[in-house]
Order: sequence, then C-alpha cells, then structure tokens
Amino acid sequence: MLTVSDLSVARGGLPVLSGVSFALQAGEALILRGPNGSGKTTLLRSIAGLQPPLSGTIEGTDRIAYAGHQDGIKTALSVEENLGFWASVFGTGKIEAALEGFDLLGLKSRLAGNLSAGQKRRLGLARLLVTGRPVWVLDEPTVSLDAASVALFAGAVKTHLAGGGAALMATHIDLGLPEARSLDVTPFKARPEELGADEAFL
Amino acid sequence: MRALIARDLALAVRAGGGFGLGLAFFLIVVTLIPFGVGPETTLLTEIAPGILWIGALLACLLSLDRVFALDWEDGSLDLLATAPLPMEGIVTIKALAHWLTTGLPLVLAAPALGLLLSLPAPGYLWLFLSLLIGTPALSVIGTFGAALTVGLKRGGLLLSLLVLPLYVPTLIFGAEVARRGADGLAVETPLLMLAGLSFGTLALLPFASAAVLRVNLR
Amino acid sequence: MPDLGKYADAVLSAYAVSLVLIVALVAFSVMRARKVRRELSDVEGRRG
Amino acid sequence: MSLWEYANPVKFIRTTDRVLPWLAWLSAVCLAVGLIWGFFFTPDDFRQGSTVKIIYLHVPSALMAINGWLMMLVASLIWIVRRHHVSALAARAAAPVGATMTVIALATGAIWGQPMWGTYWAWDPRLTSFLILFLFYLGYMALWAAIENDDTAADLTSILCLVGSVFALLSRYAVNFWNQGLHQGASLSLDKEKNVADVFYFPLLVSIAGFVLLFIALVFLRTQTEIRARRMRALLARERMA
Repeated sequence: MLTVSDLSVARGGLPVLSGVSFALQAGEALILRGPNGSGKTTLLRSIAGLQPPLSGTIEGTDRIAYAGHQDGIKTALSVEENLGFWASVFGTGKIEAALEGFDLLGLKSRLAGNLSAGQKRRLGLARLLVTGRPVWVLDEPTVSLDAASVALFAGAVKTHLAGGGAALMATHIDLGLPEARSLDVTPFKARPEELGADEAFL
Repeated sequence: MRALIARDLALAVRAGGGFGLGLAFFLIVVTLIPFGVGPETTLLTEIAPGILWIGALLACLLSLDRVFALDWEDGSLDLLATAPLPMEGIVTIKALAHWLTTGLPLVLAAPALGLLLSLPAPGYLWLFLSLLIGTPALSVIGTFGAALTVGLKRGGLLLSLLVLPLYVPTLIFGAEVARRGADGLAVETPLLMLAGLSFGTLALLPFASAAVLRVNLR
Repeated sequence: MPDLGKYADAVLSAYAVSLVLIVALVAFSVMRARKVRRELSDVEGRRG
Repeated sequence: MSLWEYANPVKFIRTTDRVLPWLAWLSAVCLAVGLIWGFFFTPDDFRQGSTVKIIYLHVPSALMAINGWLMMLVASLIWIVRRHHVSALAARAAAPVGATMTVIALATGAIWGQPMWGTYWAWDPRLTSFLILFLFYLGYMALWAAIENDDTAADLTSILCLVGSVFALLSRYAVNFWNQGLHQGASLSLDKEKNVADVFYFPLLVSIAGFVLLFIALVFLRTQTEIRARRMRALLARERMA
C-alpha cells in the first residue's frame, strides 16, 4: 500500500534522515519511534507529499490521509460542519460513522471553538475516517487525549486495519496495538557530511 | 471545490470572520477625503472616481493577509494540500472567496458612496462597471501576494509592498474608465484593457500563486 | 572649470548626487565583501 | 557545458577573482573619461544650455536600471529551470545595484526637469514608469530579506521577478495610456540616435560603457559576497548538526 525506498529527507535544506526504507501492507501498522528532533515529523511530511524528499522514492502518496500536529479545525464552525467539509472535499459525504467512532455524536452541533483540547483532537482524528483513504499517516495522534480517548483511537485504528487499511504513525506512548511493528529512526540519522540542498557550497 | 467556497463564505460571515471590515474601511476613507481636501463640490466631483477606486483598492488590500494566514495557522492548509484538490484550484477558490466577501460588497457600495462625493450622474454606471470588472483582478493579484508572504510573521506590511506595485495597471485602467465615464467621454478602450487585464490575471496568475504556495508549504 | 551658465546648480547637483550614490554603493559593496570574507575564513579556520 | 561550469560557486569565485580587478579598473577609466569628457569638453546645447551634460549620467543609469531588472529576470529563469545557486544569488546581488541606478536616473531626471520643464517632478510616462520600477526593486529586495531559508527565498523571489516583469511591462503601457501627451517635445533631446550630435554622442557612449562595466563588476563582487555568506551559513549549519 505504501512503499518507501532509500528515502532521504531534509529540514530547511539540511539532511535529517537518510536511507529510510520500509513497506506497509494492507492491515499493517508501523510506529515510528525516536527522540524529539530526530526527524519523524519531517519524514511524515515528506511521505505525505508536502515536501519533496532529497532522494529516494515513495509509492502510494495518493492513498494517504495525513494528520499533523494541528487539526485544521475551524473554531467558528460546528463539529458537524467541520467534518462535513472534509467529507465533501474527499468526495465521501458520510460523517455519521466518523462521529460515532470518536464519540462525537453528542457534540455534533457544538461549535468547534467550544471544544476541549482532547475533543478537538478527536474531531481531528475523526477526519481520517471521512477521507475514505486507506493509508493513515499520523504525527503524534494521541497528544492531549485522555486514557479513554486513547483507547477509542486504538479501537479506530484496529477497525481500520481490519478493514484492509494501513497506518503509519509517530508516537511516544504505547497504544496497545500488539500487531503493530515499530521502527526506530535514530539509526537513520543523517551524518553532517551528507549532502543537502546546500551541497554546492560545502 | 464547492465545499471550500461554501466553507470560506461561512467562515467570513460568522463571528470573527471580518466580513464587512473592508466595507467599513471604504466608507471611512471616503468620509475622510473631504476633510483633507476641502468641501468644495466642484473639486470633489472632479476627484470622486479616483478616490472611489483608490478607496476600494485599499479596502481590498486590508483583508488580503487573512486569505491564507488563518488556514496556515490552524493547519488546514497542509491538510488541503494533501486533499484531492489541485493547488491551482485552491488558490482560485481563495481568490473567489476574497472577492465575494470583500470585492463584491465594495462594488455594490461604491455608487452609494459616489453620492457623498457628488459623482456626476453619468459616472455611476461606469464606476460600477469598472469596479465590477476590475476588483476580481485585485483579488487574484492579492492572493498571489498573500501566497508569497504566508509563512512570514508580520508579513502584512511586506504584502502591501509587494502587491501595490502589481495593482498599478488595474488601477490606471479602472480609474480611467470611471473618470472618462463621469466626464461623458468614450470608455471603450480602457474598459477593454481592464477586461483583458482581469481575464489575463484570472487565467494565468493562479499558476504562479499555486507554485509559490507549494514552496511555502514545504 | 567650464562655464555652466545659469544652469550651474542643476548640473553640479546632478553630478554630485550621482557620484555620491555610486561611491556609496561601491563602498558598501566592498565593505560587506570584506566583512563576509573575514567571517567565512574564521568559520573555515575553526573547521580546520 | 562550458558556460554552466561557472554555475559552480567555487569556479565562479575563482574566475571572477581573476577578472574583477580588470573590470573595476576598466569601468573606473571609462567612467572617468566619459564623465570628464562630457563635463569639461563638450559644448552647451543651443536649447538646453549646460543641462545637456546631465545626459552622461541620466541615460546610462536609466539604461542600467532596466538592464539590471532584465538580468535579474534571466537569472531567475535560470534558477527556476536549472536550479544553479549562483544564478539565484546573482539576481539577489544585482537588485540593490539596479535600484541605485533607478534612483540616479530619477534624481538626475528630476534635477534636469526643474530648469527644462519648470518642475522637479512631472507625471511624465517615463518618469512614472521608473518610479514604478523602483517600487518593484524595493519589493523584490524586501522579500529576499524577509525569508530565512535560502532556497525558499530564491524560489519565491524568482517567481516574484517573473510576475513582476509582466506587470512592470503592463504598467509601462498603462502609464503611457494614462498620460500620453505630456513629454512630447520636452524629451526630444533624449532620443539619442536622431537628435544627439556626435559631440555629445561619443562621450555618452564611453560613459555608457563605464556604467555597464561598473554594473558587471559590482554584480560579480556582490555575487561573490552572497556565495561566501551562503557557504558560511551552510558550514555553520553543519557545525550545529555534528
């Protein structure tokens, strides 16, 4: 579903990770680990197609639903309107299942600006369900979620995997997904002598 | 696409959306001008088309920094970029939303404000038409400027510096139509030039804006 | 000195303004060139 | 192949280092000869009197103001198409030089206009176009200065230069349309081919050569500076990485 081969990514023109390769099949989850600043976010952004990689190839970018640090929630719109917008952008149109999956049915007509941080995060994650895309690429999905919400999220990921989806995520906490593989990005850290966008000047 | 325009319009009219600010600014500028140049009707009549055009242009400029900045701050822009929409489409929709919320109200209000400045009778139609044709170009050019400065903190001033020189041709042809119309002269040539300019920018500039936005997102 | 007639002020000020601007531009460019050259050699020296 | 070798920063610096002293001296000599010849040894014009001497500054600087922008446009295109860093940095280096040339052209024009037209500033199409060109230079430089990441800045300013060129051209036509009648006659004497006698023409040519050489020399020097500054940033970034 998603194949990454010999990928090098750069932040601000400087290489951060190099030689990253992995493949993700339907029903699989891969968890990226590594300390802060190790390049997980840059890697995920590159895989999602937001920034061009220094070298290497990514197959399956158009199957990806990406969720970054920020949820892209409009505070002046209601929960239903926020989700409905993304549902029609991705051409799926159905939001009931997503609302139910993240326990947002009761908050349906609440303005997103009046949600708590955790509720906002749940709304941001519910967006994944309305995209209808099989590969989830998630950057710190559980930030500001309480234990119950994390369980909710883990459940959603399990359902997604069981339905033939795949997930790639960077996270520090244990999600309780025994079937998930994990990948430590530390060994892929780029060495200073590796060439970035500024190679002509070195 | 339709969802995006509907969302932007909804956001503009909700609380904190800033809808109507441009219009209020336009009114204030037009009110202040007579305090600056004196209340003589003959002078005001003469400069009315130019003032109305410049007022509309400045009011347009005022709301440009919101075109992408809000979506940039809350992460929506990243998510839109990964959505199945072409970037060119996104910037065109953004420009359209800006025009509908800022440009169109200015076009509709301009004739009423023309009364305050004693715009001569034949001028109203041409003022209205020139703004109707010219303000879309202002929105499209402004969207390009907004895309250039989207990642910058305090990019507002830079945005004005970048966009205002680009507004020169539109302003010249637009104000010329309004002025000639008010004087009862032939307006065909500047009107055609203005229309050509609007269609040209509308057709070509979104490609530049999209390219710039992609660079700013990476 | 040629006789500039009644336009002496205009001609002289035009030359003065232009020369001042050119000299300032050249001086600024040369100074910045030296400064950056020095700073770069510092950094390169540190690198060994 | 051969030309693109100079797109390598090291090669560029090495070559320009060799050429630069010659260029600098040659431009100084041309400027001195052209301006001294023009200032001391040319007769007054029968209509303009001694103000005709201003053309030795006005015409070359105006020429370089426009050519400077054209050079930036070409360099920007090269950056967009072939992504040679030197090209982007050369465009960045040329902008302040072009802007200064624009100011010189505007200032000398205004000073010449006072005795000739009776006013320092007229909204003459040419003067107005140059003022707009100056605004474009300002915006371009401001955008370079505002963006931290070098490659992002190069990309954005290149696109701005492209779009700006189109709009500068449009402005030129718009301004002509807006105020066509005023400068007729008044600027006749500036159309050199038809109206400038040989006595004025040869020192003018030398002066133009001086300005062209000065522009090239300054752009080379400033591009070197930009390359060194960029290399310094690259090295410092590696130090932080290690």
